[in-house]
Amino acid sequence: MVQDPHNGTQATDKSVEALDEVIIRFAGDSGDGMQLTGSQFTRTTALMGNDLATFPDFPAEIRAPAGTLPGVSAFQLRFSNFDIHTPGNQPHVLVAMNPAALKVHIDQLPRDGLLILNTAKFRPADLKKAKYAENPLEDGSLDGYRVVQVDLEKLTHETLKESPLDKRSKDRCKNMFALGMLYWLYNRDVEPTLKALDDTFAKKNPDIAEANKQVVKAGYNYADITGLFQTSYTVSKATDLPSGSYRNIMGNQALCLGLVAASKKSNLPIFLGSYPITPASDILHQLSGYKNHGVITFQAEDEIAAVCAALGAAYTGKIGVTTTSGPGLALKGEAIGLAVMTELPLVIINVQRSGPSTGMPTKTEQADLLQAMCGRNGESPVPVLAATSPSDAFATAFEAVRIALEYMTPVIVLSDGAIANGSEPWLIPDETELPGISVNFLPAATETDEPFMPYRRNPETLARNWAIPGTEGLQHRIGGIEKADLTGNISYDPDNHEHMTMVRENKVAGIANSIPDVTTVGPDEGDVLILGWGSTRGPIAGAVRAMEPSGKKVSGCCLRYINPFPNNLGDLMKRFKRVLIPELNRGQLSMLIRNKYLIDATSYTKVQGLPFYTDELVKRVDQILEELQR
Amino acid sequence: MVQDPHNGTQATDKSVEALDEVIIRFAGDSGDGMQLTGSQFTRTTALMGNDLATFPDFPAEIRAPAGTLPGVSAFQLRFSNFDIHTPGNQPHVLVAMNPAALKVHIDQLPRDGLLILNTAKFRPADLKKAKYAENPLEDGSLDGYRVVQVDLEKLTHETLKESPLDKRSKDRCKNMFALGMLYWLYNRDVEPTLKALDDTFAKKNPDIAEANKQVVKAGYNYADITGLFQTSYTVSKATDLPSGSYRNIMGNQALCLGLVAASKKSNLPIFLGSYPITPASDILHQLSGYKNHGVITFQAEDEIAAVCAALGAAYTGKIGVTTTSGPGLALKGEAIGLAVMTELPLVIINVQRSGPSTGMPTKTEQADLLQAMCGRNGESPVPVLAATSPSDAFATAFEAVRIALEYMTPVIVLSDGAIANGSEPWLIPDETELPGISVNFLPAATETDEPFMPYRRNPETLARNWAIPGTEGLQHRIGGIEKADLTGNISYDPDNHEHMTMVRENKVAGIANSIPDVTTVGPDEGDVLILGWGSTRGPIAGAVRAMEPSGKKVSGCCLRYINPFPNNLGDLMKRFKRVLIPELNRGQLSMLIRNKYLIDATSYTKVQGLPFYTDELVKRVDQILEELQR
Amino acid sequence: MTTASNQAPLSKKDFKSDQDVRWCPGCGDYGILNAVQSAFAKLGKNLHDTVVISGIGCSSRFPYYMETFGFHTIHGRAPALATGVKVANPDLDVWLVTGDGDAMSIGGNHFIHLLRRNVGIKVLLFNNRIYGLTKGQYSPTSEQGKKTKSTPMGSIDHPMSPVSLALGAGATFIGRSIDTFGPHLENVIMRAAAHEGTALVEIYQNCNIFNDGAFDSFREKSIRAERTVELEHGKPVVFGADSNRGLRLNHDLQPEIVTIGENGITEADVMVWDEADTSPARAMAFAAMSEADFPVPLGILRNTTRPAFEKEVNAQVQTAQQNRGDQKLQDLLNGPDRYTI
Amino acid sequence: MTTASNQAPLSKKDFKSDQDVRWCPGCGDYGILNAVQSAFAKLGKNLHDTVVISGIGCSSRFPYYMETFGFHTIHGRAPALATGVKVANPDLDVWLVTGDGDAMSIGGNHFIHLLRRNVGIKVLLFNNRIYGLTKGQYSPTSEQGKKTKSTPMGSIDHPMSPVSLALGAGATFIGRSIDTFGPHLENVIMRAAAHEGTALVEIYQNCNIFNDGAFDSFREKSIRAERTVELEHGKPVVFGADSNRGLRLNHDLQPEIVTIGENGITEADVMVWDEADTSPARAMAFAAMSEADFPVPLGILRNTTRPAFEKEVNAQVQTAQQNRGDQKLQDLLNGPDRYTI
Ligand SMILES: Cc1ncc(C[n+]2csc(CCOP(=O)(O)OP(=O)(O)O)c2C)c(N)n1
Ligand SMILES: Cc1ncc(C[n+]2csc(CCOP(=O)(O)OP(=O)(O)O)c2C)c(N)n1
Ligand code: SF4
Ligand code: SF4
Ligand SMILES: [Mg+2]
Ligand SMILES: [Mg+2]
Repeated sequence: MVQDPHNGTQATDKSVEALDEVIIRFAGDSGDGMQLTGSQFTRTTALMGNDLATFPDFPAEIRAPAGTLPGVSAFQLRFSNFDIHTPGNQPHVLVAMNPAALKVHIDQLPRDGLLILNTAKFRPADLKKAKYAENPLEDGSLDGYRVVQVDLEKLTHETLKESPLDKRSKDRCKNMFALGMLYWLYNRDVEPTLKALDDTFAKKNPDIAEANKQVVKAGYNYADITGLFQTSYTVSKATDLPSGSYRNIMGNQALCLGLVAASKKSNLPIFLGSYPITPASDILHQLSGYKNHGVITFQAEDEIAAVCAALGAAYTGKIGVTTTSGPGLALKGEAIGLAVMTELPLVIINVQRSGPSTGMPTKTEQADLLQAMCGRNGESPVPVLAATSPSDAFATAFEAVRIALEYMTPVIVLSDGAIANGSEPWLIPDETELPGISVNFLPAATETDEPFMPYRRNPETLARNWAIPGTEGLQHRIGGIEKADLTGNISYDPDNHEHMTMVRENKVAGIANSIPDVTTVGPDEGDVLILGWGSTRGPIAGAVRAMEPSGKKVSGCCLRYINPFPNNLGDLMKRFKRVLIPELNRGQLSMLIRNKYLIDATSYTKVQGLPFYTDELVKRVDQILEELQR
Repeated sequence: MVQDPHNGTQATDKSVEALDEVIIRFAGDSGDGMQLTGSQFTRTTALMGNDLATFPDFPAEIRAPAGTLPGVSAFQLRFSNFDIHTPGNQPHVLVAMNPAALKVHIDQLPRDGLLILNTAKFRPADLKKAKYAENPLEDGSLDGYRVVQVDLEKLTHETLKESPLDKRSKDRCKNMFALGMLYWLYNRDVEPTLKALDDTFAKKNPDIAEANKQVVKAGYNYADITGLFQTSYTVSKATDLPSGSYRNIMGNQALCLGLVAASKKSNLPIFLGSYPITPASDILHQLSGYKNHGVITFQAEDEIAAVCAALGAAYTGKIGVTTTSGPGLALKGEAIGLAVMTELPLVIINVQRSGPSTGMPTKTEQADLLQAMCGRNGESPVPVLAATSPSDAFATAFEAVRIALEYMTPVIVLSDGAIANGSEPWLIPDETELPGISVNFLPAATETDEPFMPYRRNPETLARNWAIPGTEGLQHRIGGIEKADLTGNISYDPDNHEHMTMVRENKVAGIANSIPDVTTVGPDEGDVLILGWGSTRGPIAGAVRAMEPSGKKVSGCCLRYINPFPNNLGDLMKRFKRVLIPELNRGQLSMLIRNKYLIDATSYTKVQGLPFYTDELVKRVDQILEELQR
Repeated sequence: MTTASNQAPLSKKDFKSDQDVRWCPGCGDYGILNAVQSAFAKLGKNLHDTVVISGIGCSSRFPYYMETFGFHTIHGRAPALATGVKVANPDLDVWLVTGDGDAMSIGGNHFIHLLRRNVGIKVLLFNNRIYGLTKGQYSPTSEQGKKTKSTPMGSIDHPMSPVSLALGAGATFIGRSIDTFGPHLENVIMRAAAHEGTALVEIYQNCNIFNDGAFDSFREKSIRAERTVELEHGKPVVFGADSNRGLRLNHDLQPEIVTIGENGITEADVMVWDEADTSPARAMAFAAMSEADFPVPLGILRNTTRPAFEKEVNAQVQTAQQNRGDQKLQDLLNGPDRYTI
Repeated sequence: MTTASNQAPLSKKDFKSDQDVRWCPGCGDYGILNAVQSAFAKLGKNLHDTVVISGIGCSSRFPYYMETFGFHTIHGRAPALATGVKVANPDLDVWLVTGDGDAMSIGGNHFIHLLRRNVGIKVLLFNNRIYGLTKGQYSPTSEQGKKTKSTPMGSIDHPMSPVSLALGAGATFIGRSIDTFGPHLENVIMRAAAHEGTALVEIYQNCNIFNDGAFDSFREKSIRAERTVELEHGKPVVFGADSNRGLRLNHDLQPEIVTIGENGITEADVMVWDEADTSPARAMAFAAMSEADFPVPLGILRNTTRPAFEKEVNAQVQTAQQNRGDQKLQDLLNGPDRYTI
């Protein structure tokens, strides 16, 4: 299924070839608008019905000095006519807006790849900033690539001769010229972009809207007229996706929608307490735009205040949510412990980034799993879920709310930088088919009722009563000191402490009965099971699919539920000779699995701030298959 | 060796019996001075050369309302003529100063035990406060105990007829009457207590000193003259302890001395940043009295400021130390991550208490091990040590400083409530025999030196250079963002990140080469190895010793070094059929062992805010031995 | 909201919970508990709409003793948690009990942000100038040079004044009273209850175990008139048994004590207290007066108006719902760029 | 301590590190970096005794660009870490760079405790009234109603004034300047350097990406004279192109603008600035003035004397060592109750 692109099936029209998939990487200066260019191409491509996956990669600096290596911002898009799982590794096309972008990314373009260069930015000063001693356009170092040189600045300015914009504003349109060219090259529809430009700018600044639109079209026409590319390509609609309504969605967006959907389905408003931090801030931004859905957002003074405020809101009967990234989760540990002890529902979303400490804030990693499991004092069990892709973040958030409310417990949701900012098509669920979440606040107590017990439990879920302030007769006191069973009074009784410790543990363990069994990509028995969690789903599925044709007995499986594990996980693993656990950390899921199932799982780790590539997994599995044969 | 006391060998003097060991529990109101009474008996007993172990058990309230059950404060002391490991479980003698104390503790006195009651406090009002419906002195519920009733108040007041003190102050002396009686009963020397009373009170308030002294003596004489007890007992010097100079020491004290000793041996002053929290506060108190040893103590505004200030001090070339308990450790996670990234030495002492959340602050537990290992964002390896007894806290603190300085790393030391406030005799080390700790600050750089690299490492330890501010030519910048190898500049390079992650991991793993192999109580092979960490050492040693005579093949082993594990641990465990891991948590060491060694270790947990008792372990081992025979 | 509808008004006793009060005998906290229960009864509050939230400390045991809803949270974080409670349900009557360590030390940041936001929460700060629960270390409000377990040679830190800090943070209401001044304390609490935004009440509280007599220099009945000054809105700032001594600010804005009837001074020369000053400067001048050289100001130091945070937050939500409240979940899920396969 | 002994004094260029400066083109941070380097050179500082410590934020990248010792710590905690540095080695010259989010939001507690303790650290607070590094959310100093990514309907929180908060916390030195006011800024920095305790310098800094023009209403050259007022110790508080307008406080301690020469007003009616006021009231009155209605006060708002924390801490250690410094480690280990077996 995976094919060398640009060598695809010859289409009927002499100049048009059909491809199965394409990977494009846009790279330029932070100020060059690469993220915008990439998302426009993505949106257009989604609307055309392809499957796709994206990977934005931007610097920590807001605007690093123009033209420098740390200032390079990139956006990779992979689109296809079949079901894909990752944004891919090596691109087929690299658009480099300046020498710095070229230098940072050229290594990953295969030798026959298409390289589109903006020659306007290859002046000596630009080369120096990018630390090129020689001009790569001239020193032969680009030999073998299919290089297309365009002076984007000159062409943009020519296009905008008549525009009233100043020089700087005109300059800023050059990314649209490149976008137009690529639209021609891949036979994309220009209309959605023209409309989007109108929507974004027409009101605020019609001149800018107009200029951008002109330049996109000019880029398209330029490619068409000049015959710069010998051939243009098409990638037809993805056919093996389930049919239905789709939209392209980023992980942070999907999380927000999942929360709001759970809010509607439980009839409880969301209260978000948050403190901005990369790469989680966009959740705060997005939810603060959902006030019309009853969402309250509170930008707190710090992470501790954020989680405490969310817990306070939960106490009053709202869905308390807090969002953060690793360093913020480290700060929230004590307060999460309070939520464990007071058994209040709370959703803690941690969008992981590279650590330790400040680490590499804009890079992805999965190294907060054990922090989520153990990062609190005392025995403090908390359910842990992980979104396995940008679109899966919807269901993960929804499930987290369900579990929190049904079990009266804080729940930690792990996402990561790659999911947060990556995107893929999402089969939009039908609102009416989403499960309801039932919430029962204890009603007002009348004189004749049996005595009210705040720590009386639902015998099935072990969830305690939710008795919210404002309800007559339910006055009670809770807090962080150990609670007596039933009454919830302070207790230092040794047996009570052991009992309550076990109740809290069993309550979380019991959630296993409310979650689906884990399923596999490929057969549910064989030689090697690739077991992952969270965002490794894409590469795992990709690797299994890639190895399928060869008849290797390799299956994949990726956990959304980590604490507790799905009930069938132990049995499933036993049906494979070897379990391989790839993680973007130093073996954290591996530790949990080895401890619980005492299986000699093989840990495969990558700690580079980057996702796994499919071929890395394939290679590792091949090694194991070889070992198994020995 | 362990014998029923009060049935001991008949001594020559008709009225004196020799015993091998005695367990006394003093229990009374928070205001009754039970902790003081207990420590006086302990001190006297230490000076008389017995082995001993103590277990104080006091309420969270400062002064809970007098006479109530939550206000009961207790102090247990076990002393012996042989090497003991725990303060024991059931006492031989219970001194109950009021009905509440009786009610809380009577269940643990064996039926033939000696019960000394203060009858002055068994008035109806007292009984009501203790929630006694009937007077236990009259309802036969104390039948079978050897009850000795004394009106301590009356006797005390009689003794103090002449004293100028007011009634309340006289009342307060009654604990000394009980102490005097017990001194007679166990043939203890009264002198050290008389001297201590002088030392404490004579200057501030000579009348109080005088009154207390009179009352101790009166209690002694009262027991002597009235023949209240048929027999008195002796416990001779412990003979199987190594000979040398001893003192009785509490865990928190020993930690402080270990830190100061390491300071002298490394020639670097201690900087303690701390925020008060039970049961760690006494470390702050004690170290603030060591200013003459160059110790700086800084009571910070919170736990985060405390650890950050200590890290700042470490940056300048001091020994940075921070002390806390579980909830405080949860708050320090982010800053410890900064210490990991900047590779600065730092000692973090966590005196564990019952959790989660506020939990039961005055009760012990071992449930912060995984928090110490994993409670930070990202891959953030930190060495973890645990004190295995009050006196072992000295060596543990010393070792923590050594490792921090030699490896340029934060080190977490775990202690717990039972160690902190418990005490035992300590074989005082000879200052000159303590190992030196060598520290090499990088010297000032001259123009001709090779370029200074803050992240250049000692190839053996992987410790980076310590280049302290104020040194000419060594200016450099550090921080929480990933560091480039050698230069320490900011780096987002994927391979560098992986490299540095491995360096940090390997550095900590390499510490295994600088620590001693773990040793066993009992042979180093057999049927069952009881493997513990921290304060379970006492009960484990006790259990092994108790089972020795029966010929069971049971050995014990208790870890002071948990990350990394001692090199020989894996092999050792393999030489036993079964490994039993008792922990005051829900299986945290067990998780680390099972993951690392893939051994089906049996976890045995107790989460009651209490230490293990020897007989609990014996029972569990017996079950396993039975299973092994099946 | 705070009065039960068809029920007889509650008595002070109704506000007592069934839990045994466990402060040390003689602790100033008892008097405060008493004053709060009495004030709540007088205010006609009901039990189930009232929430008492605290941090950690002796003082923070308070909620257990109130027959209302109660949340004993974690050290220093009560202002943040209470903000969540009040914003999520503005109909609740939220009271926060905290200590000088809880509020000024670990919780300092949440404290100042609560005040600047002006969330409608009433804060009772039990200032005993010591850490009680952890057995007697100095606190941020302890006087300099204080010898405690952690400062055997005396504390070095300059003390923090909760009132000054609150002024700096933009507090809209600040009152001050003393544990043993029952009716006065009750009155200040009732004034706080009437305030719309955050109302801070600093209460000097004697810890008879670890800091006994901390306020003796002005708390005792015999010297109260000379050593304290009651700030009454619109009235001259006078004190003394004969109310013949007054305070004013000199040209350098330094406070001065004057005696009415001496040196030609009349009541007109004494400063008239204005609790509603736009500028916090006057209150600041009084808060910063030396306790040794001046009478201690009690009563209402500041009382100004700013909209309560929780109201504005919820108003935005309401506006958004009025404007775009008809958006269906399905429409939200669909988004603007839906396509079909 | 801050002057290298036998070396030629360093030039401004010597304080530049080899790292590329990576703020956005046009960011106000460049101007501040320049002023600091220039001030350091003028002060004759050396490189190796100087430590620049920061939290997290755009501003907190500062240490990388200085050829001194530098520590880029974690968000909000720099004051605590710097306190450890300064107390552990008082000979070091410690500078702290922080942002309005770093210092006023997550770091608020450490900030106020640094000021009350008066640790000898110089604090440069880059106030751009926005979170720069996290791409543009409102900060505690943002004006109310600000529309940002996290407040699409406008922010609700009342802004915090760093100067007011610092006064409330007991700050001994407070200065204020603006990123583009090179020589003025340099001078304020040099004044801060000369202060013995904690010196806070608030610097209004333009973030041209997320909050461009935040200070345009008084920063621009053409209006600077009318819209700012320089506070000079011992001089009347006048402003305006002709220095003929002045400020004074009315009877209610509200600031008033008067015009000299009009309505019989002379220079004598204008307030004379006293940066060394015992009471913080006057500075508070000025700090709380409305930015829209009054000129913005710049220069030295407060400069009083209290012993520096680190000196007192180390003095206690020295005293203890003088008194009991001869205690041998062995004696300490032995303790008073040694016995032999
Ligand atoms: C995170 C955390 N740190 C420290 C403590 C220990 N602690 C409990 S109360 C307290 C201070 C109490 O002082 P204050 O707030 O003045 O209350 P008081 O007891 O004097 O009423 C401290 C330090 C804790 N419980 N949690
Ligand atoms: C613990 C933690 N929380 C949140 C963040 C994310 N963060 C980084 S800088 C910043 C605020 C920056 O604002 P400011 O201090 O004003 O600095 P500026 O960028 O405006 O100079 C935030 C919220 C973080 N790095 N660490
Ligand atoms: S220790 Fe002090 S503050 Fe705490 S209960 Fe006792 S007297 Fe009150
Ligand atoms: S985002 Fe703003 S504050 Fe940050 S570097 Fe850019 S202009 Fe400066
Ligand atoms: Mg206090
Ligand atoms: Mg800012």
